[in-house]
Amino acid sequence: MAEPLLALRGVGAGYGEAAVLHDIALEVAPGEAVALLGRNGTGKTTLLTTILGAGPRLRAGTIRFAGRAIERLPSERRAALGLGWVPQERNIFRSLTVEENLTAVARPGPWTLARVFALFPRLAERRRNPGGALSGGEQQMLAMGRALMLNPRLLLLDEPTEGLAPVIVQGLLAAIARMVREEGLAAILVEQHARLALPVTDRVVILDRGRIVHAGPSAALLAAPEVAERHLGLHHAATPDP
Amino acid sequence: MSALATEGLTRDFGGFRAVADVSLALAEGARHALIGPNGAGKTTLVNLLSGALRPSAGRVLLGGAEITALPQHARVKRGLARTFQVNQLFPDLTPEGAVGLAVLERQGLTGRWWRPAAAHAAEREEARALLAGLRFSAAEMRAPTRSLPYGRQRLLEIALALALRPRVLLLDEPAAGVPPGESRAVLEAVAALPRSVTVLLIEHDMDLVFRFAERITVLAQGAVLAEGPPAAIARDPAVRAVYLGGPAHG
Amino acid sequence: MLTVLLDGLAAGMLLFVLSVGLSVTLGLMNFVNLAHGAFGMAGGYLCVVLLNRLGLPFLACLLAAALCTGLLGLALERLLYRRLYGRDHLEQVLFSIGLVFIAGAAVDWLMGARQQLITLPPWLSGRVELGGVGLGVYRLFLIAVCTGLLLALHLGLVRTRFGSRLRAAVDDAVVARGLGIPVERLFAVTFALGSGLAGLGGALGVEVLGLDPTFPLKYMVYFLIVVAVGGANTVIGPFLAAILLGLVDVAGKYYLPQFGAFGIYTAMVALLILRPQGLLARAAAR
Amino acid sequence: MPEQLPLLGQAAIAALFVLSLDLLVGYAGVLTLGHAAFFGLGAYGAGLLAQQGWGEPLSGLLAAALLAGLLGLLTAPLVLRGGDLPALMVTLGLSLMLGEAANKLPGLTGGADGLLGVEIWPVLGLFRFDLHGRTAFLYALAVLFLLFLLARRITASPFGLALRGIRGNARRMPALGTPVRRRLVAAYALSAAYAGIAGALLAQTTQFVSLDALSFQRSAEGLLMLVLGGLGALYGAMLGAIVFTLAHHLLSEMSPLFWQFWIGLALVGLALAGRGGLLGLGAALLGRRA
Amino acid sequence: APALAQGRPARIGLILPMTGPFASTGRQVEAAVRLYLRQRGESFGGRRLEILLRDDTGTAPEVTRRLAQELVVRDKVQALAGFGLTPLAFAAAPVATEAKLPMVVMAAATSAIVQRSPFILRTSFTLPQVTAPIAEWALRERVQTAATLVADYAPGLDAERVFKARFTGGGGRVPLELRTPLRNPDYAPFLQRVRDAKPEALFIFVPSGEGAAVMKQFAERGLAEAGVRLIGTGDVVDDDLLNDMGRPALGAVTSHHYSAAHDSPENKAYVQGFIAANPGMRPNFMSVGGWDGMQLIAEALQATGGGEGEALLAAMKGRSWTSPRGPITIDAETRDIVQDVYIRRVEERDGQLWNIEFDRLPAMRDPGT
Ligand SMILES: Nc1ncnc2c1ncn2[C@@H]1O[C@H](COP(=O)(O)OP(=O)(O)OP(=O)(O)O)[C@@H](O)[C@H]1O
Ligand SMILES: Nc1ncnc2c1ncn2[C@@H]1O[C@H](COP(=O)(O)OP(=O)(O)OP(=O)(O)O)[C@@H](O)[C@H]1O
Ligand SMILES: [Mg+2]
Ligand SMILES: [Mg+2]
Repeated sequence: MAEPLLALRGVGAGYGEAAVLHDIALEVAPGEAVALLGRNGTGKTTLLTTILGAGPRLRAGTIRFAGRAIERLPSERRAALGLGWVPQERNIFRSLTVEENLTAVARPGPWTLARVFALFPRLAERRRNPGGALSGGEQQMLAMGRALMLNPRLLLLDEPTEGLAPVIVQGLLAAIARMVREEGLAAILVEQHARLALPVTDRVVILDRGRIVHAGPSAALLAAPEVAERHLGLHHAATPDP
Repeated sequence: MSALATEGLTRDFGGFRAVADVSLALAEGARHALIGPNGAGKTTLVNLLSGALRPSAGRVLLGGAEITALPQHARVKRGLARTFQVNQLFPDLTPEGAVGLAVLERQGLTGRWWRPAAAHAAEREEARALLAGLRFSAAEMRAPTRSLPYGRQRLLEIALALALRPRVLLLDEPAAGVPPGESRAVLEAVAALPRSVTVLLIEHDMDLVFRFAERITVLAQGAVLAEGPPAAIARDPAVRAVYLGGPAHG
Repeated sequence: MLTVLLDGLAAGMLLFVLSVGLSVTLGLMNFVNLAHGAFGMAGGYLCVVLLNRLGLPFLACLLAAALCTGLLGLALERLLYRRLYGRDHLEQVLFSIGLVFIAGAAVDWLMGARQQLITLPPWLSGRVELGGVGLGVYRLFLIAVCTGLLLALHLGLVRTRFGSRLRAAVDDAVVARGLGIPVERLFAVTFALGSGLAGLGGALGVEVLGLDPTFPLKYMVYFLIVVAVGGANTVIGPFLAAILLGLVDVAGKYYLPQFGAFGIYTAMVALLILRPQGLLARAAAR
Repeated sequence: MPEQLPLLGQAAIAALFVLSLDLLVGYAGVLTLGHAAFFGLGAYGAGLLAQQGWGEPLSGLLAAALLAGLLGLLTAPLVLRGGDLPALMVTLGLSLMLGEAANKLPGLTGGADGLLGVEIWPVLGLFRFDLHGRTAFLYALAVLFLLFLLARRITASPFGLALRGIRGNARRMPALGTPVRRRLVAAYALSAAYAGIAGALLAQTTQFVSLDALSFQRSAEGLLMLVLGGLGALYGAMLGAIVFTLAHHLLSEMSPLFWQFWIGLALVGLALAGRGGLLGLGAALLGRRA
Repeated sequence: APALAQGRPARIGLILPMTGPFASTGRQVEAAVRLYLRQRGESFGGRRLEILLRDDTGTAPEVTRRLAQELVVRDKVQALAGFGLTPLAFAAAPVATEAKLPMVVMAAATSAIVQRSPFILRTSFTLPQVTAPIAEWALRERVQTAATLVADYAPGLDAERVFKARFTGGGGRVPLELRTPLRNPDYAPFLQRVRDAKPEALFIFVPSGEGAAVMKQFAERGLAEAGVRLIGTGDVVDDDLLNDMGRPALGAVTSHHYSAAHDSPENKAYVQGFIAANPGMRPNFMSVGGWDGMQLIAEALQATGGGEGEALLAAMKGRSWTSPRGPITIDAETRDIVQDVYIRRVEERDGQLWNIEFDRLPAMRDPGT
């Protein structure tokens, strides 16, 4: 089997003295989408930022990406190797306009300004607005578009649908599924709503208190709501909409 | 008489009209939802209602009295509280301290210079009880806010507003970032507030909206697109086209 | 009347040249570098030594002053400054004031406490008559240099991808790095640029302002005024601010000399109260 | 130690001045580069009062506090309009204007020569200001101590908590119903009154006032001492003032020409080493040992 | 108790601005003080002179006062000396009075200083003393209108007042009086005013160090071509900086009590010694204040056999000697200096610029206010 795009082995990480992640092993193949689920505060965001090297301190383990050990690289080098990131709190560059937010991070590839604007027409309308004066949902779109402008091989998506209107969510998830299927993009998708994440991903990983407690095909979890219930808590059923 | 009403409320940013001639009325005790596409002007409207922004035109009435010219803090004193779509918290204070501050403020004590805040035991106790009701653990109540996970911070955002015991409560996407189980519980708690409290909810999670709201207003491009009971809104083709998409909800 | 106008313009230009380095470090990088004047002083002393002791041509001295202080800035950035990015502004104040003290004492030890003076080459001294209005050649030279700098910086720094990447890095360094922006390199280059500009300003200023070890403290207030009134994220703003303040100052001294320095202070306070975010900032949303 | 009393007296005055800055900068989060305006106003107020024949020290302090507090009330709205940088520069501008005004009114202030003929009566009618600086020291120390207690009380009150809230997130506070501006104006006036008292103490203990009391250097040095000690803890303010004053004194005695070098080195080192100034550094060291 | 004092060193507390904007004043005075001890020996009247140097940074009166207090109380000095600026001297005056110690003002130049304490003596100069002669010289040169431009602080105002009084008293007219802020001095607009007013002469007083900037602007504005003559007190053409001012300074006529070019054997030795000990510096008018201050203290110690306090003070009053600047006396009554004041012109000699003296007003006192 070909080498996975991303491989974590025995990864432990945390902030200062506090350990948040323990002994994480995770692989993502090229063109594969993985859903990352878990209760509040179990370390989903920490896992993504550990992969990126942006924030938490790596305490143990190795991270390989695109055939290289990256755990010692500064995060901008990791990004340059093909990681695209949508941070949970969006972190739009406030003093840059919408367009500058996109062009500032751009790298050559299929995703261009025009294509991002086609995906999110609302952004095109507000292209000269300062990033700090966008609505919450517009910021979310911009964060997504910004990650795409890096033309990454692996997208790290931290709750990218939060605050988006339902039509947009449907469109975005469809677009992610399409990118994965048709353009060979890989993705790790953190979501609060399992019912949104599972249909568009191949595999699912559930974290609890910093450990992986479940890993398997998304379709299987979709079919076994009681498993999801056990790990994600009451009312968190993976049942699709009525 | 409406608990909160607007007349021809309008707000421009430069040449861009974010809120256009919105007239809205919330009945006393209403459980009202405000939905609409991203950038429709919902948050801007909340900012106008709460006094964080001044309208370019139009009026805001609270319990029949005009408050258009009142500053933000004075509106709070009259019973109008809000939460923020993007957390506005005190990173260095603990949840207990922050909610305690809100309680002290509600009682009009933050102008007092002499008696130590720590000596106001009743207020502190009230803060703890409120947080415990939102399932904060004792340890979480005493940790600096900055170290809490995002989901908890979202809850604290609501706790701060609840501590003000408002008569009208404006919630701007309170469930975003909170897992479905908890957000449902939170909204049930909000819905269970006494009927003297009027609630306006902004939310993109249609499950929550249709479960919670008795009446829904849809905003699009700054203007009211539709208003009515949930069932009617869910069927409205215009709303489906610009906002709901997909199969019908409700 | 016209002379006062031109003098004001020239004074403003000098103010701009002296401060533009700070609008790069403070305005663009958001680092409260009160040691800006120390780099200016370094440039000034370099210019004096090269000109008076080694007899190099004036333009070469200017260039050397800018280059050397730029390199000095780069070295200090790599060694010290970068440890203070993202820290509290007040800690940056503590740090950079410390540097000013060190620099002042070091220069005093090397060069003494006395005023340093230079003699301009003949082609830059004296005055010319333009349509009945006399103006010093050096002031015209300042106006020219300054206009060039302004255009170069505006087109080459602020309105480019370099500029937006820099502002992105300042807005949120962690996220900028996570999105592939080489924040450290960007900051190092920019800081070197800011220091180099300070050095150039210092060298250009010797002739008009003189130079002694108190230079960084003596003019700190003026640098800060220009950047504060001008606003962040632009060089046009500080430019306009400098010109405006130069005009007010000169006109005040000419027409109302009995009011001393009130003019410039009043102008600053009034401008800041009317436009707290800087001359060019759109009125804050309210 | 008794030979060092003049120095210690001035350290106590500096501590009071920095305490006033801490109330404003450390608690309310309002930056200022012009606090010397209040210090100087207090100094000239108390000085003029004494020069005009009323040399009673305690009432002089009170008058200075009122005068400076009033100026604080009047100027606060101008200062509180913008963000950090505008606040810094507006305060600076106002203090420079006041300094210039004092310079331009030699009839009242003595101009650049300073205010002469300041005669202060014995403290409480009992203790004359002596050459050894004993009375001056004890007097300044007592005032500092009382005002420190008061400041501690105020910062622990709901008002103090509200200030911390404003400093933490000024956008949230109005949504909690806090009249942010009114609180900040009160804090500003309070801090101004404190600074005025510090200035009056200086005028009374040196029986002389000069333009230096209003100078930018004084504002900047105060801020430096505050950051050196550590913000928002009152102790830090006093620690910073005392350490800076003593270090300045010792270094400049050992090396009158190049003491600035050593001070600069210490400042740079401290800024690089620690978060939270001396207080933070001390806490970190203690914490490591524990 | 001279017997007790015998043998113990006599300590002198020297308070000067060694850093800050007036540091060069402090450096000049200190250099002269050290030179004096090196050239004249360290023991006088059986006591070794010990100098305790303190930096007052030139701006903070309370620091000066505290330093004076400490020197008196802790270090038990026999005299205070130095004092670069008027307000700082004022602040220290009560300390001298209370401690009954001589206070030798070596630099500050406002008239009123010696009146602040019966223990103050001055070895520098007063601004009125050196200003009056240039006003009179200008009248003799048939200058009828003169503008004034002075730095806006006490010495500047002294100079302005005296010049105007003398000049108008002698029939001249002062059509324009300008005061420049001490900070932020861009002289261009002021000089433009002068140019537009077209007086026959411009009287200038600015603190030493600022002179060059004025000279340059004076030349750049073409005031000389417009027929304005530059006159002033010697501060403008500070000997230490004169060489670097270059051509614009040539021809400036000033009045002052000291020129490094003063033609006397005492001065030759002084200048040589000074330059040898302080390469790159040339002694200026501040330095002679330091030199003569030491002479005053040394002679008084010698005369009293190592006396202290009021005895020492008494021995200082009325003393006369030949200084590098020429003959001087410390008036017994006023404790102020009486000295010759010279009219000088900047000229080039051997590739260097000097203030060449060409006229002399003997035994000038402070003309008072
Ligand atoms: N900057 C930080 N400093 C200290 N602790 C932190 C920090 N950020 C997160 N933590 C802690 O790390 C743990 C994991 O947080 P993380 O944000 O990764 O969780 P999450 O699964 O993304 O939660 P959520 O669903 O709320 O986004 C939490 O206990 C949190 O308190
Ligand atoms: N200060 C401002 N300056 C310029 N435009 C602004 C400003 N604030 C908001 N806008 C614009 O106004 C529009 C409405 O914003 P608002 O935040 O009210 O939308 P919203 O309905 O809350 O959207 P969302 O559901 O995404 O939160 C947006 O297009 C936004 O870009
Ligand atoms: Mg998360
Ligand atoms: Mg919104």
